[in-house]
Amino acid sequence: MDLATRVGAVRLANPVLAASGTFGFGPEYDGLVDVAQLGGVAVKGIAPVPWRGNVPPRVWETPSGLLNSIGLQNPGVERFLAEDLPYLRDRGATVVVNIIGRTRAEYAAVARRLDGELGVHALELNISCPNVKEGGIQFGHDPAEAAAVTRAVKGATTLPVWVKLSPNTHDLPGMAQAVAAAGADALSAINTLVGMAIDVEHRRPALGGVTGGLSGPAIRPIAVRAVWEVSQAVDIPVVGMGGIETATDVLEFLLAGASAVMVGTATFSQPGAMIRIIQEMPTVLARYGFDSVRAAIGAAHPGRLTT
Amino acid sequence: MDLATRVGAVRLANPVLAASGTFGFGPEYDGLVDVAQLGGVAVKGIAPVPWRGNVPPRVWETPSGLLNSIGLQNPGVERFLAEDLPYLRDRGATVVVNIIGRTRAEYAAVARRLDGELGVHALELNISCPNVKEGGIQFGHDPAEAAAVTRAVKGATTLPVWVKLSPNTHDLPGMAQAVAAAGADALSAINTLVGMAIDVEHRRPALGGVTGGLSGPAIRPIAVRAVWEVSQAVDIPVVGMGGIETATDVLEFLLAGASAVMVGTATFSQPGAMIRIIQEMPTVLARYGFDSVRAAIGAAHPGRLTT
Amino acid sequence: MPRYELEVVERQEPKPDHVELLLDAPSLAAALTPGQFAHVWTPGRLRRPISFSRATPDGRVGLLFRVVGSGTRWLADRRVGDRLDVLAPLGHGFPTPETGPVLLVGGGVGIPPLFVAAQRWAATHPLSVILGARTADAVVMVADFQALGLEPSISTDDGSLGELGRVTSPLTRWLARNDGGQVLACGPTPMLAAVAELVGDGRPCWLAYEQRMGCGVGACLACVVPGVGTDGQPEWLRVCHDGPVFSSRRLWWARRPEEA
Amino acid sequence: MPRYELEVVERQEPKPDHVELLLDAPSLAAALTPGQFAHVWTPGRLRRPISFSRATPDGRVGLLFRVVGSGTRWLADRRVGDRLDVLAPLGHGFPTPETGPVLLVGGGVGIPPLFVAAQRWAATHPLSVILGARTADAVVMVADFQALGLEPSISTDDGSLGELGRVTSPLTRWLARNDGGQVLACGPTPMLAAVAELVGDGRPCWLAYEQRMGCGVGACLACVVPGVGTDGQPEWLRVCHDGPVFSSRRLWWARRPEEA
Ligand SMILES: Cc1cc2nc3c(=O)[nH]c(=O)nc-3n(C[C@H](O)[C@H](O)[C@H](O)COP(=O)(O)OP(=O)(O)OC[C@H]3O[C@@H](n4cnc5c(N)ncnc54)[C@H](O)[C@@H]3O)c2cc1C
Ligand SMILES: Cc1cc2nc3c(=O)[nH]c(=O)nc-3n(C[C@H](O)[C@H](O)[C@H](O)COP(=O)(O)OP(=O)(O)OC[C@H]3O[C@@H](n4cnc5c(N)ncnc54)[C@H](O)[C@@H]3O)c2cc1C
Ligand SMILES: Cc1cc2nc3c(=O)[nH]c(=O)nc-3n(C[C@H](O)[C@H](O)[C@H](O)COP(=O)(O)O)c2cc1C
Ligand SMILES: Cc1cc2nc3c(=O)[nH]c(=O)nc-3n(C[C@H](O)[C@H](O)[C@H](O)COP(=O)(O)O)c2cc1C
Ligand code: FES
Ligand code: FES
Repeated sequence: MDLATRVGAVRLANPVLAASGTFGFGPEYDGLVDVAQLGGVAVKGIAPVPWRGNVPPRVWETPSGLLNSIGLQNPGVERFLAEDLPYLRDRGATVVVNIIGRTRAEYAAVARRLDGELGVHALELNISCPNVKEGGIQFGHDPAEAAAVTRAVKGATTLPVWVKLSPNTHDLPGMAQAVAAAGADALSAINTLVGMAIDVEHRRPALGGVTGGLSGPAIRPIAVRAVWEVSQAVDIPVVGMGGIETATDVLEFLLAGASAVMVGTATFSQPGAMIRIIQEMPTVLARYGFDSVRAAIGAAHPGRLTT
Repeated sequence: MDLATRVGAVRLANPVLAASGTFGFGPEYDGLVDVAQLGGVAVKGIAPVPWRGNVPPRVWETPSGLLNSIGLQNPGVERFLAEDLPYLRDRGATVVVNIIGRTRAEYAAVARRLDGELGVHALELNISCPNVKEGGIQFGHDPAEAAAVTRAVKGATTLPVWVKLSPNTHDLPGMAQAVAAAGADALSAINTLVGMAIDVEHRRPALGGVTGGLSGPAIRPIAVRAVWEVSQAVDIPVVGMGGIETATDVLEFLLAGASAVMVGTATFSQPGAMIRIIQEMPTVLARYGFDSVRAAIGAAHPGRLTT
Repeated sequence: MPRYELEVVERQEPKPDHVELLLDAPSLAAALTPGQFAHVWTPGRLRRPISFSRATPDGRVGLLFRVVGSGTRWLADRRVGDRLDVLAPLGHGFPTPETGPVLLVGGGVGIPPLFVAAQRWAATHPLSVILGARTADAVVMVADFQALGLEPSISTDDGSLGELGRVTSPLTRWLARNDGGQVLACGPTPMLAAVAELVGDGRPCWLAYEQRMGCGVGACLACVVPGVGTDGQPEWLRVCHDGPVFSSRRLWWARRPEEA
Repeated sequence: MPRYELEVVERQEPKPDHVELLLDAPSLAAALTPGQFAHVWTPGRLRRPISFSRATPDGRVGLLFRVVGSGTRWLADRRVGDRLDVLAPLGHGFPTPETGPVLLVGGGVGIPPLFVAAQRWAATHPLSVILGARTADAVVMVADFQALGLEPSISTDDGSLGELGRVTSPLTRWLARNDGGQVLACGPTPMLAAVAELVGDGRPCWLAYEQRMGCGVGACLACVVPGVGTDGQPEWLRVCHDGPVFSSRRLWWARRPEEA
């Protein structure tokens, strides 16, 4: 069974990548996950300088979901390159660096710094993290701003640029078209939805950051819809994510139009989830009549119904 | 224990109403739910004339959620008044009529027709149903349009007007302020989120309408956040809903700022859910130190942390 | 419609992946119309509709189902002594047939409601039974029909039991042999459409439909199938409340089998 | 850190709402540092962190927990023969104390990791033990300490067991009686802050912290507590990976108990 796929110029041995922010930089899962076996690893969002993130508590469980308000704490690009990237590079992982910034210039600065760094295969622009009040968030639902930051980053790097979309907007296709026109090489969909829980016993928000990002199987229908919509709106490839836990879930995203997927929250409960999913992909693809990952991409779209 | 609450001028014996579209017009649950015991009943969205709705299948289960694409099938306002309202009126139910239209004028027409009808206590403007392609939906994320339809309806009726917000937008507070300024008497939050699932076996969208509205506990964090945000953005009361299944869930919405709540999807699995919740409210309120429903409203908001 | 918590008093596995649960429910057993169903609680957001498969004189009702997904798998794990939370009896079943020959046509898990019909009318009507499925492993309740003195004609798509082919062949023969009479059928939609087409407008033809359901009681408008309105235009019928049994004259697909 | 599927070989209910599960895990029992924890799979999105409560010579480890929510309720329902999916051993435990007197201060479900410390160092160090909780029903493992020849000083907020009051009174007495020595503590954050304040900077003081966790292995940055950076500025420490045991000098709240 051929599990290989491509996201634009980036070739992947299989379609399952670790989602940004849920897999650290790799060594945390040493002994449990061999990063070379993954389709790739999207690392935690990286800013030009270290960010502190939000006050704890930073996670809270909801029905089939998880709220987090990490707030993009990160070591900054220099420490990332010095301390974190080597582990992944040495093991031959395909690395997607998720980048964040408070301004266009900050995004571009990270992109420029990463350009040409050995072991970095693509950049993923997080214009959609709901946990940052300044900067980041407004890019996520303003097509013109999103296009501008995409252009700024494209101008600063030769690396493929994936733009990660926020579902917290009513016009995903419009966003997708705007960033595609600005030169994005691929789209990632979706980041978390803005949610919140109340700690009833203590009569206060459950998260230190008050609101947080909702992930996990609860949001899978939103994510599948997003992939379905944007993959029809643009010609660039889409990397799908949101609540994936099984190989059948991966197939759902492929059928909806994704060329690859990322797994996030599932890793917390089952660190081996990605490896298990990759192992089960051949059986699941065969069960539903596919002889390769590529054959399944977009196979549920109207024009392809007879496939 | 005092369960009474108010939504503006509408007094409710308890804070638990049936959510629009999930409880029909009452007689469907005859023998299982005594409508007079509920805080109230929001009936299925009513248009000036009958609507056909979408092709089936119209429901699909997701993790802790439900997708539906009913597409606002409804009997039209005349048949509603002749055939459906009498059951609720005769039993003394507090009735909220959810109204829909393809244009401002259609909304206003339904509102005008219902004005002065005995047994109708409030109107709930559904400007947010994701299942209608023409009209309805664009009101849901354009503050100016939402305000215009609110004004049109307010001008056509003396009934209290609740505006039901869509979560499919990034600026709920802005929407809330716009409709409040246009005269809305209360807000309902939230309607369903646009989602989708793929029927992997048949390689096609699981719903006849392709996309559908996501409800159930999966969306509760989005709903709580919406209530939290809008109840701080405006001075009019908020009716909260989204994934409520227990009396503790109700309390979460009250603490977030809701004056009353609606229960939808839970009724499908447990027709008696609303009645059970109402019965459990006194115990749950007491357990967390409240002596009435009103004392809990907004009690998790910063200014009230010391309550 | 009432809600019951019914005890499982017997559990059978009549065929691979098929389970029948017998529930202690005297009032249901007495009140049941053939074709009515139960909306059964399973974990998750929605209940599962399952037709009653039998009603016994000692006050038991049966639910016979094929394990196809999470809900039926959970149901299949129930054991004697467990309780099921059901809304029942739901929907409109088959009307009592006029005098004359009655043909029951059941496909796969469409067979159980027809057995209730056989139980009800074996003594009062001349009954014939045609059962079909893809394979022998999905033809259920044959011995039950036989115990009523009925000898079903069986056909399977793969010829593993009875005649090779669809139920349409024995149906065609029955129609040729019987001038009047009426047909009661339950099975997959394409089968129902084919039955309706063959039976035509000359005799009463009642079809029990399936559709994904939300509430099961008529409130949510999820379970619609296209019917033919009095004006000849399409109108939605709710399987849970207007059906699941409809006259073939009212159903769009029965009038236009090519669309089914 | 490895993942294990460990069999429950014994189940105790030492106090109301408290359960201890003993797991067959020879390699863990041998490798464990007191204060390390297991990240235990329960249904839902997140595992649950539970400190090890004992490591026995015959290769068992214990998890002792109070039932407070859905995860611990599920764990409390496990029976002998069931298997637990755990990531372990996680985090950094208490460092081996220097020679000299050692005081263990445990509050409520903070007591179990200190019992592992007692098991490890009872033979090599002069140990004193102070245990506290809101009420007698939450003071666990007293007999276990006694079996090691240790006699814990006990205090409860309601006086239902031992002294009335907080652990701070016996702690003050111990500090007055002992010139040097070191303190190892685990319990609620306000207790830890109070301990750190009383102990001061004169002796080593190690505190085992709690924080809501995501991954449990350092990847997600969920479980942070404020630490004091080398520059005196606040910096986040990950309880799962940098802790759960920290020197009181590194912890913000230990330096500023009024903020805890
Ligand atoms: C009126 C009626 C009577 C029925 N009687 C029987 C019976 O006697 N025996 C039997 O084996 N089956 C019967 N079915 C079909 C049965 O309801 C489905 O097989 C069952 O709901 C599948 O649930 P699941 O969770 O195992 O499958 P899943 O595929 O996991 O179910 C997912 C969702 O789809 C719905 N669904 C799946 N298949 C069907 C279907 N064929 N019809 C309607 N909804 C479906 C489920 O209810 C659920 O909401 C009947 C259906 C209807 C509408
Ligand atoms: C390093 C460490 C060691 C611990 N050791 C023990 C122990 O030995 N015995 C014991 O009884 N308890 C211990 N706890 C606390 C224990 O983790 C919680 O009581 C447990 O997670 C509650 O889960 P729940 O689902 O029952 O409660 P819920 O309140 O339903 O849990 C909801 C969420 O909050 C988290 N949570 C709730 N309370 C705590 C808490 N106090 N600390 C961290 N997360 C929490 C849960 O993990 C879960 O993610 C420890 C916590 C940490 C961080
Ligand atoms: C704890 C946590 C931290 C995250 N951090 C980031 C991040 O730094 N950058 C980013 O683009 N997405 C981040 N995400 C979003 C995930 O990468 C992913 O888009 C989302 O969680 C949906 O996938 P899932 O449901 O499989 O987790 C984070 C998610 C979680 C749960
Ligand atoms: C089957 C179904 C039909 C619905 N129809 C309507 C409707 O006609 N008008 C409306 O405003 N909301 C409608 N809703 C949305 C609900 O009223 C409610 O806002 C939403 O489902 C969230 O609540 P819940 O999670 O408790 O179901 C419908 C929801 C469902 C599940
Ligand atoms: S299932 Fe709700 S109307 Fe039929
Ligand atoms: S829980 Fe993930 S870093 Fe500690």
